[in-house]
Amino acid sequence: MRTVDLVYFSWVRERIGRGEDRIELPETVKTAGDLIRHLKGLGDDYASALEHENVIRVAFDQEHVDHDEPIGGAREIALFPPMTGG
Amino acid sequence: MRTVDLVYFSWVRERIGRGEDRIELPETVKTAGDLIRHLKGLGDDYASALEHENVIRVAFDQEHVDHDEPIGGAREIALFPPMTGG
Amino acid sequence: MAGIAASLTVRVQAEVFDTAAEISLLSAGRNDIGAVVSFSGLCRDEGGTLEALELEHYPGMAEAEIRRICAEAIRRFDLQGVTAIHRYGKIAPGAPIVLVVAASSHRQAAFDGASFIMDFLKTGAPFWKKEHRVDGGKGDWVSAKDADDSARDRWRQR
Amino acid sequence: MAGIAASLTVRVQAEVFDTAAEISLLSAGRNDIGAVVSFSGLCRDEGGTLEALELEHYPGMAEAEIRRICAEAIRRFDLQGVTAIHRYGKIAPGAPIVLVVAASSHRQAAFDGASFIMDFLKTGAPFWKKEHRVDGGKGDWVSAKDADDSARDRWRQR
Repeated sequence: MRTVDLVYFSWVRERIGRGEDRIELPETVKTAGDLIRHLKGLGDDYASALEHENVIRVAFDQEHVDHDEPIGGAREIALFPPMTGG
Repeated sequence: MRTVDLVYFSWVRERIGRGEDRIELPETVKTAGDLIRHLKGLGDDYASALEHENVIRVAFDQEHVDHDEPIGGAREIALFPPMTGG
Repeated sequence: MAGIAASLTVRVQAEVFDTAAEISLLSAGRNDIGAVVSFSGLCRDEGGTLEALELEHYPGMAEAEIRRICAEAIRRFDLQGVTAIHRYGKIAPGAPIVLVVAASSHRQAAFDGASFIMDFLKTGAPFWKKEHRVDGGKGDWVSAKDADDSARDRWRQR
Repeated sequence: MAGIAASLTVRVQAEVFDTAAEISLLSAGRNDIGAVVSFSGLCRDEGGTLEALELEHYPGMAEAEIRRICAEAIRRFDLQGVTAIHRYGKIAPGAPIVLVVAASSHRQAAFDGASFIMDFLKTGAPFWKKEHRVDGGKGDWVSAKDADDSARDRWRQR
């Protein structure tokens, strides 16, 4: 197991109830999608925030990735809703 | 016959040698194209300026018209090359 | 914004204009504008050979034609405001020739409006450019480009 | 302009910016720029119900992502310079949120460059808008629009 920093934004942050976490990553969690499903098992707040998995966007070390992207050596993983800037 | 004011711009003006004319319009000159062909018979300067009839643009009373547009009651007729503003 | 008249400002002038001031004027004091697109056309010097461009225009028709083009853009793209300014006379490299500003509630309309106005202005507004060269050589009239006609015609196919 | 590096300025900030100054900065002192297109995105109030928009952003990634988008636009459209500024924090109706300025020797490239940057910025730059209402009602997060994805995707089909 290794440690990663998680950061959340917008209503993902509000529903989880905080802006960041540091978690231990089980060996079975290989991809961004695995991580989302893993988090949903950790409590109701996570389950509510990540309910609709397909709308959750993921960034590894500040770059957008698809859900099937292997986590590899990523140190900071961000979860957030579709963006609405501009 | 009636009188119309002609105005010229850019190299049409330079080749004709002046910026405006007032001419008598023969009954046979019905359209913008007729006018161009009529002017070409009036002298070498006109013939040189209007040599390539299809590139000459025409405006009646400050509105673009096609060569087959009837002159009707137009009082100011402008002849000029394709525009290059902007 | 049906029912509220769009603002339209058109000027044809020899003087330099203040791009910045024109852009802020168009949206000042309004909360219903979401997007402002401006186009500035500058006198470009290809490799230091140009002393200036001289712009000849057809007084009266130049303003009338730009006004017709802008009114069509306002109608077609539902713009909230348009400012168009075109200069004539001698213009030095780096100096502004034309400014078009289009305001709308949505960004695509503002982009399309400004682009439409420029494409029709290029091919329809009665201005002609003559080059004055640094070496004093006789100036040439700039030729119209087929690409400008094509740019205009794409709006007719939509 | 192969061989001459394009200028790129990207800023993510809470402070208001000076649209006018940014536009003139991009072309100041240069004679090789023929066209400058600017896009200003303003906080729009639909009928007086909005007190302010609050923009949350992902520090670091917001700037990095905008920089990636602008660099792609410079490469794709051969732009001579780009400035992109995006604000975060509370923004009142009528105030500017985002500014994109694209400079090129030709007008279509400048229009396309600015439009491309805005379309990708809308869907890819990590910012999220929350509404604060005049009546003090609980703010809603603004929903992403399918139209914004479509606007981005048309660049992939070209």
